[in-house]
Amino acid sequence: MPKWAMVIDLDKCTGCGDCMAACKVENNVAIVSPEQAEENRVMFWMDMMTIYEGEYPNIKVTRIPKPCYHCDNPPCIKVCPVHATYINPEGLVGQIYHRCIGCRYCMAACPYTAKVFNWYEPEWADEFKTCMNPDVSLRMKGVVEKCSFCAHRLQHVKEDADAEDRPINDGEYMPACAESCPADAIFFGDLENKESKVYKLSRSPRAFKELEDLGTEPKVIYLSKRE
Amino acid sequence: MKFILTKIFFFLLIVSVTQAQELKLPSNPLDGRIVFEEKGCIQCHAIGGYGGTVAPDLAKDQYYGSFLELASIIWNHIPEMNRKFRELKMERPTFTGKEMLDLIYFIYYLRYLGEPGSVSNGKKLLTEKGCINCHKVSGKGGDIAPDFADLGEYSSPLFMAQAMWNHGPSMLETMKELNLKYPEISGDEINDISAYIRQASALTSVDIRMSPGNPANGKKLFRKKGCVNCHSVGGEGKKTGPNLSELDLNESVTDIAAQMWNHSPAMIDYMKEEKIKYPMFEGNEMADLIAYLYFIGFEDEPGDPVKGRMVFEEKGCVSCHENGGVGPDLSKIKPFDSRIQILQRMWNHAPRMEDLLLIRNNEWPELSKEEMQNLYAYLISIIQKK
Amino acid sequence: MEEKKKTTVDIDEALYRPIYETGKGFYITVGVLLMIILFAAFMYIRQVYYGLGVTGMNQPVTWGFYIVNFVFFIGISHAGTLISAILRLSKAEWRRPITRMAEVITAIVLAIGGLHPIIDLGRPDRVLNIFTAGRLQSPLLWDVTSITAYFTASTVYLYLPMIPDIAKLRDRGGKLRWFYDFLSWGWQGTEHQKKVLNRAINILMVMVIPIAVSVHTVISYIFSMTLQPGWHSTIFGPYFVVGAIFSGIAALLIVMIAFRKFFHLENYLKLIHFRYLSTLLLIMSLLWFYFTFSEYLTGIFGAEPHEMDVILYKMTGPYAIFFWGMVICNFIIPVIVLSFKKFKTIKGILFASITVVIGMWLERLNIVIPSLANPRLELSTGMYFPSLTEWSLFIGALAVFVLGYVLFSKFFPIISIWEIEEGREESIKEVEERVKSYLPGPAGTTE
Amino acid sequence: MEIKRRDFLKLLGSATGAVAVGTYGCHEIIDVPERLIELAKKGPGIETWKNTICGQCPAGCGIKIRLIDGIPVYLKGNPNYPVNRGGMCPSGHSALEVLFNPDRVKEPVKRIGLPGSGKWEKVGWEEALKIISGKLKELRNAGKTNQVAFINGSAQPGLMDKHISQFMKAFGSPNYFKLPSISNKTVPYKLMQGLDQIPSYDLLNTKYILSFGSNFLEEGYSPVYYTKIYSHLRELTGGGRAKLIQIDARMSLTAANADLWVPVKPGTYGALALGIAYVLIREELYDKEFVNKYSFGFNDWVDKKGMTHLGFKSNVISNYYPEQVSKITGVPAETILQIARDLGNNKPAVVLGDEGVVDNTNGTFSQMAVYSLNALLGNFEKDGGVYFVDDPPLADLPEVNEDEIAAKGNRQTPVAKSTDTDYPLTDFSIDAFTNNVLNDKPYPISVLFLYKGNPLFQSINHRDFSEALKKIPLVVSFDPFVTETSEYADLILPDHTFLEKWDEFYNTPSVGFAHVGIQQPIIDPLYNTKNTADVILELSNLIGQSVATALPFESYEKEIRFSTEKLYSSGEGAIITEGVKSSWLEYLQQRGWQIGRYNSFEEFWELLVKQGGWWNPIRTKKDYKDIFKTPSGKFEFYSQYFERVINKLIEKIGGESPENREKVLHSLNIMARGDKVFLPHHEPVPIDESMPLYLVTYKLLTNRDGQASNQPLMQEMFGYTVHEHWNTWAEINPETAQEYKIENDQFVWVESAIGSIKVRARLNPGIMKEVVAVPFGLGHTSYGRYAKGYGVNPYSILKSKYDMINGNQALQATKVKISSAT
Amino acid sequence: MNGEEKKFHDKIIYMAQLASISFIWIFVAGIAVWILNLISISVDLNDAPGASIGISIIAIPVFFTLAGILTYVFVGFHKKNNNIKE
Repeated sequence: MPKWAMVIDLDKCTGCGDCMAACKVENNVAIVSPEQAEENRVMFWMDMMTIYEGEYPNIKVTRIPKPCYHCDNPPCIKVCPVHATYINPEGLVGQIYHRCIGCRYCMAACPYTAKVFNWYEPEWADEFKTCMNPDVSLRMKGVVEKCSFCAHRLQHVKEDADAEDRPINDGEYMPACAESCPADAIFFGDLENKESKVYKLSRSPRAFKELEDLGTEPKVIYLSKRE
Repeated sequence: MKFILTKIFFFLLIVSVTQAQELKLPSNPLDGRIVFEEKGCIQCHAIGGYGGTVAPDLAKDQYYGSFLELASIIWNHIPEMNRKFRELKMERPTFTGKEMLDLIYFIYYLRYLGEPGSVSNGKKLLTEKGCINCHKVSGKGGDIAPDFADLGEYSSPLFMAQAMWNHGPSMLETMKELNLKYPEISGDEINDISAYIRQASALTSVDIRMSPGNPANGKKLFRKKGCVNCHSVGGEGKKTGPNLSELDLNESVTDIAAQMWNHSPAMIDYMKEEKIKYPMFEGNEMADLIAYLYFIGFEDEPGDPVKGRMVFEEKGCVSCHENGGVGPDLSKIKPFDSRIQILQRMWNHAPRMEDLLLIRNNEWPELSKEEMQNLYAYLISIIQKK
Repeated sequence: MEEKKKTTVDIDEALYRPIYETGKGFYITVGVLLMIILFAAFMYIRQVYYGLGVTGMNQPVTWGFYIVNFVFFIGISHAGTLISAILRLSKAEWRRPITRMAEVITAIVLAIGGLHPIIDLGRPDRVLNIFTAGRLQSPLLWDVTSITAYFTASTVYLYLPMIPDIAKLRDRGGKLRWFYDFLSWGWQGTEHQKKVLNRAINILMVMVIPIAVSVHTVISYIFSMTLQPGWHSTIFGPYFVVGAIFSGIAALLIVMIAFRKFFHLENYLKLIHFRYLSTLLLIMSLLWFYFTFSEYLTGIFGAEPHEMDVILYKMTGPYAIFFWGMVICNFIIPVIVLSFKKFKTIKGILFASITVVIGMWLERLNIVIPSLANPRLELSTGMYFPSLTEWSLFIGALAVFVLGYVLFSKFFPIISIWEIEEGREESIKEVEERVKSYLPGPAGTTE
Repeated sequence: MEIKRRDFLKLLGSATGAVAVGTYGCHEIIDVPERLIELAKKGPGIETWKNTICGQCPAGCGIKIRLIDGIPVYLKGNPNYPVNRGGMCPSGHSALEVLFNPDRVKEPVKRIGLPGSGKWEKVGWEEALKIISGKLKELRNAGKTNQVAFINGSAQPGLMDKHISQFMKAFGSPNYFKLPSISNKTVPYKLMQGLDQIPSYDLLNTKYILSFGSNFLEEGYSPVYYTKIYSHLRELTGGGRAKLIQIDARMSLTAANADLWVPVKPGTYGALALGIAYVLIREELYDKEFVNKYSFGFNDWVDKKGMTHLGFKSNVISNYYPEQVSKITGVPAETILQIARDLGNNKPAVVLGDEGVVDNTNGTFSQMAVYSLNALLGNFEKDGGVYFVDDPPLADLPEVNEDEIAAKGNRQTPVAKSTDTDYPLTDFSIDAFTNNVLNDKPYPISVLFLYKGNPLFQSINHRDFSEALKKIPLVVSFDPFVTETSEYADLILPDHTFLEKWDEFYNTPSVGFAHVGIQQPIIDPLYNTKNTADVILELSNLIGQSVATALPFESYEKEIRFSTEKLYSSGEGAIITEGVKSSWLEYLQQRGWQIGRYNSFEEFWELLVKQGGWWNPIRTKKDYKDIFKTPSGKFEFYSQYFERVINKLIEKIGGESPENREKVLHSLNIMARGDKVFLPHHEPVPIDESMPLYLVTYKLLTNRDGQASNQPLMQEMFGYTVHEHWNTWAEINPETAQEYKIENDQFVWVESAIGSIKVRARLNPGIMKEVVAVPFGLGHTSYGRYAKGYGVNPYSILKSKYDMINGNQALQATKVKISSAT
Repeated sequence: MNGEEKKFHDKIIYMAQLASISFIWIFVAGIAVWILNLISISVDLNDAPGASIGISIIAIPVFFTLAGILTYVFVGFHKKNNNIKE
């Protein structure tokens, strides 16, 4: 059984924000109104953290793209009262929007603040509704949503692979962010496959995970010589 | 009590100050080799072909002059050296006083070690100089003196020089009997001859070599062997023989040995007249003595503090090192423990000084030997004033 | 049979009066409360219609007033059952006039508190999902279970001791006879019935104390089961229980003083009751301080960076005013007021109790929000400003509580009449015997 | 209803299932577009991919559009397109929001109210074209063809540029201008090297990149191209990795990724560059061979008349020693020394200069100073150096047979050229244009065409430019949206958005190889719009005569075909396909082979359209004589060309005399005198000393030219780095903020001599203490529901200052003060 | 209120009381069934069933005890009542 994981090379990442945009377009993530945005209710499945270090003028800036970390031991699924968030055998942590009751316990429990909530009904201009990605269901008000590692793409890839009776190739299943990263800083693949790029990079001495000591075992691994 | 303590303090201070005037003779100048390698000098400067090619080879039979002359050479090429350091991404070494001293001794000492001799020339020389008339080499030659082939121990030039010195009186006698001309030889010739003998000798396995001389020990020998009774060095000693300070003895060991050889007939005669015992050398003594003689040239002549002040002003030192300039006020710095510190401190502060000069569009102040001497005298005077 | 009852009742006529006499004040109070509640209901319906966006919650601060109030109300609920059960169990005779009041607080406030998580839901229409697809592993469902159990137990515990009084009301006749008839469960006051009732109450007393303690522990689990700094703490269980009892006593005192004033119960609720209870309050205040101190001491001593972020946010950051307000309200004021006899008047006690209730609410606020507002990762700290919706639902909840109390006192005596009677008739003798039994007997007797 | 885990997985995971869930899930709550429901009912749609070129910015990245049943739903980078190689930038991803934007102009309209009133009346295409062609014919008959002006707001070189230029030439007007004018920025290269082109830098082979204000990861000509290169550089970990040093007033995205950020005062980049040159010269780190053999004016030199002229070296040595430079720039002397030494000791090293350097009144000289460092390092035509890319072998449009009227019109001075002595080296100065239009100098403008861009919003002198627009009797805009500028238009003939139209682009400036990108319609036009190129063809046909013959094409698509025919016949390069690597291509080409086999042009064309482009990565190194087109045939530290220009200007106002020279230099804002004028030097920026802080405006990847403001995604992401959405903010150093008692997140007034704006303050240690930085992009007063009224436009408080030599807007020459606004 | 009516009234009241007692049982049983259902789901999904079972071990007996006490009281009251009447 594959174990899907993401490696983000922070040395290569410039922080251009394309992953954020790609994700929003691919996953039909709603754009909240400006007033809502002002109240910290924007929805980015892929967010960007900025860290400033040092004293002027010797400032170092690190920008860290932050998707859902798809922990192997996810604190969010432990607390969900209705099985609305789950981890599947391939390690993807999913969210079932039509089952979620909106208690936001998973958001409170997530140490990475990776989840977002539909505070209002998502709205689009009629024209924009035309170009929604049909592979991804639209969310409704009052439910929690988050990065799915573009799980719908996995389905397509699986179908293709099944049809051709072959295993999934390394790099065949790519979330939107990894696919379009201009810096080629995001890698995606199967951690169980020792040949995969992701496996090799995860063994790099530069590899680290956010808040590793919490024991959540995130499957998003960062590479950086800094830190 | 307090009075005594202050007295002791002042005594110590005076001792240290006077000590700063003179450099102690090294007991093993080759210690500097370690510094030379560890600090990475060897990566650019080769010694006789061993080492980097970026900078000049230090052992190509060059003479680097007295201490302050060496200091001036090093000082003047600091900017260029720094540039190379940056270009080659090397770390610029800094030195402690001890390291700097070792290094300087080492560089100075290099010439003493001499150059390898030429075998063919040696063979020719043996004939030319007439040695072959008495000594036998590879079965040819006279029978009067010992066969060189049995004397493998002469393979080292210095050992040979020592042996020659030691058998000088007896040889001189024999030669007078046979009415032979005393052969004058040069240092290179000793090298060549010993190289030839080494090759021709049957006993190549008994390859006896001498260790490079210990100048400090040499100084003791100079007194012990009685040289001081005739020769003076730096005003010390009798003036019967030549003043050794006035001779140019900054030559390789064999050159000095050759000079000794050449003047030995006159000396032997004089000694006979005055009934002085002819000094014999054994072991490493000859090497040590010659090393001492070699190091006589290391001392500088004293400079003129007044001219030094002029150098201090002309070269622009005054703009930074006085009246609250960027650099430290030199009249307030810690006095030198030893003379080497002038070079050590100048070396170590050079990059900062280089940067500041560059930033302010100033040139690097180059100092000639005389300027260096005078400057040194001036610095000592202002530092001692305190 | 009826006549016999009537004669004995007259002494405690003051306790029946509120049930049979309805003044203008009652209607005005109920009217005002209903309006508040209606407005709150309107705001809630609006929230359901538009979504949780109408509240002030936002992305890092995903929980706000609703969860704060949930914890707060459940905490208040400890007033009752726990206190009355402990007092009953320890046969403290002075308990007789106050147990019912305490129990009523529990029942009403528990119902209100229990509703708060549902108010907080983004999709209340899907609340039944917890029945079809619930996860008992989630601390939230532990809450559901334990609150249901506690609510059931405390309602039963309120109801059983009320049966004799309901029978009295039934026997007095008048309005709603069928209602009292139904509720009195055929109580005739026979010895057997008394025995059965006492036995049942005794079993309940024993049961209800662990349930009450566990409920608040479980509430604390909502927080301490997560990994969040400021929440992930083992001390939270007892800390919450202590806080709950603390706020419960304060709430009880407020209610007692209110009823004493409005129902003129000075004869029943004497200064001695307040003295005893306020001493208990003082002890709880000290205990609370001890727990708070330990909680923050461990945090500060360990100085884990994320933990420190939260602590600094509370102590020196935007929440400093709430944090230090909490310390003043919960510790400094009650200790000063309750330690000196001079201040320990009814007014003083009322003041201290009100500050304690406010302080405990601030404590809940201090627990819930700063931890959420300080994400561990390098994101900006959040801030939370409750909207009108949250304020009106908060006030609505308080109004429901007052209304519930007013209505209860309209239908049932607020002081347990039969227990007072029992006290008068039997206790003096019983206590004398009991006290004798505590004391060492004549030499040589062994038992 | 027992749902087991595996069941939900199926529901969530499967594509068809997801659609079902999606529609199920939201059916009850929101009304899903009918079309989507239909689609969902039909089951999975038919997925197709089409390649085209992104039109969000002039970078020209290749994109792949995913279409489901013919409706575009997603787009990603074209992995084979050489510029971006599958990479994208955020604004590229919101391209569909352009296509489906609800605020598009859906048919040609005529303004009936005052400008800005938003009152428009429908007008058919025919009628609109009749109005325009009528007016054009009238002008032509009157021999006033020069009264027509055309402003093209796209900086991307492509066929459209040639197309318009062909039309204007045939019509007989010299007034064709491009607004973000590349030619303005090439002036320094023209002066020193004689080439009118933006250079490319071989960053991949370099070891040390010294970037003067060049925010190439964010504001560069192609950020994605540079991001790819940057990430490649980072891959080479360890000693071999190139170092990036960013010199900038604020911590831009590039600076954030640099190994070292060196804050410098705005307007002093040139001085810093010369300070570095000083160290290179003093430390003898420059390329002596190149400087001695192939440069002019390095040492003092004697001209034919026997006069000694100042050389670059003496000028630098005596005036730009680090202590002095440090005073000017605020950069510590030690830092200057260190950078210079690293630069000289890490060869090959390359020096870039842009944005901060050129966007100031002294931009030309600063850029010359920066560029002279490349000469000192001998970087031309070297691995890891500077080079210029050849144009691709595209067919030129047929030679224009100017008739008499046209020839006469073309001889007139362009209206955007100053009639005075200012702006001697520019094709288009918006300042000169505005002034000349307002003063009818040298002649009035009767018709103005506006294509792409939004000059009013993007330029700094809003008031005068809008007055000028008002003055022109007929303004025709081709905007697909109503922008601030097209508010003033009399007619809007909506263009297709770039996903609906044909176009051809080539050679994005500074990208290091020749390439051609084909933009093709991926969906039929949604509304009654027309490709402007086709409209121009129609217009030329309507005007007839020689104008019609100059553009003998049925449609623009045919024209593109025509131009690519030479691409096919030249046999150079290759259509981008998988696996075409430059090394392989070179291998083949060296042996006389061509990659790809096409039996006919038709086949070539089909593949070209399908793949989206063509490129030629091979470039033979050129001789120095081919790249130095200067009077001396060498790289000129001392610009003889500039000397000639100045002398010409002096001639123009009455011949050589000290007064006239003084007058010319004064009008060009040059403070230096003597030989220094023609040497790279630091020209102090005339700033308002009464104000304490510099205002620096900068552009963000999400909205590089303010044109993405009508896309909600980009509005939301606008300040993603600081979590600021739909809003403008001001970056302030915490120490400065403390001085002015300003706290993070509070509102402040940023006030210049021109006006003031209210923005939220964001304290940021990554900015100079003397600087306030406000991002450009928001603050629209028009441009649709998503743009209007959000944020502020910092350009509105910029002083109307220009680089008087090349006409570039001086975006960093304004000083401001800040005060709390709460 | 005559005897007949009173008897009828008492009967109704008694039935209502019985109903309420049964309701308590239904409620309690419902909770038990619900909890068991959740346990079965968690066992099915292998989603930490231990925790669920732990909770249920405490929760179910508590509810049953409560219901038991109520029934005990009710039954206790009525038993003696009947005796007196007879």
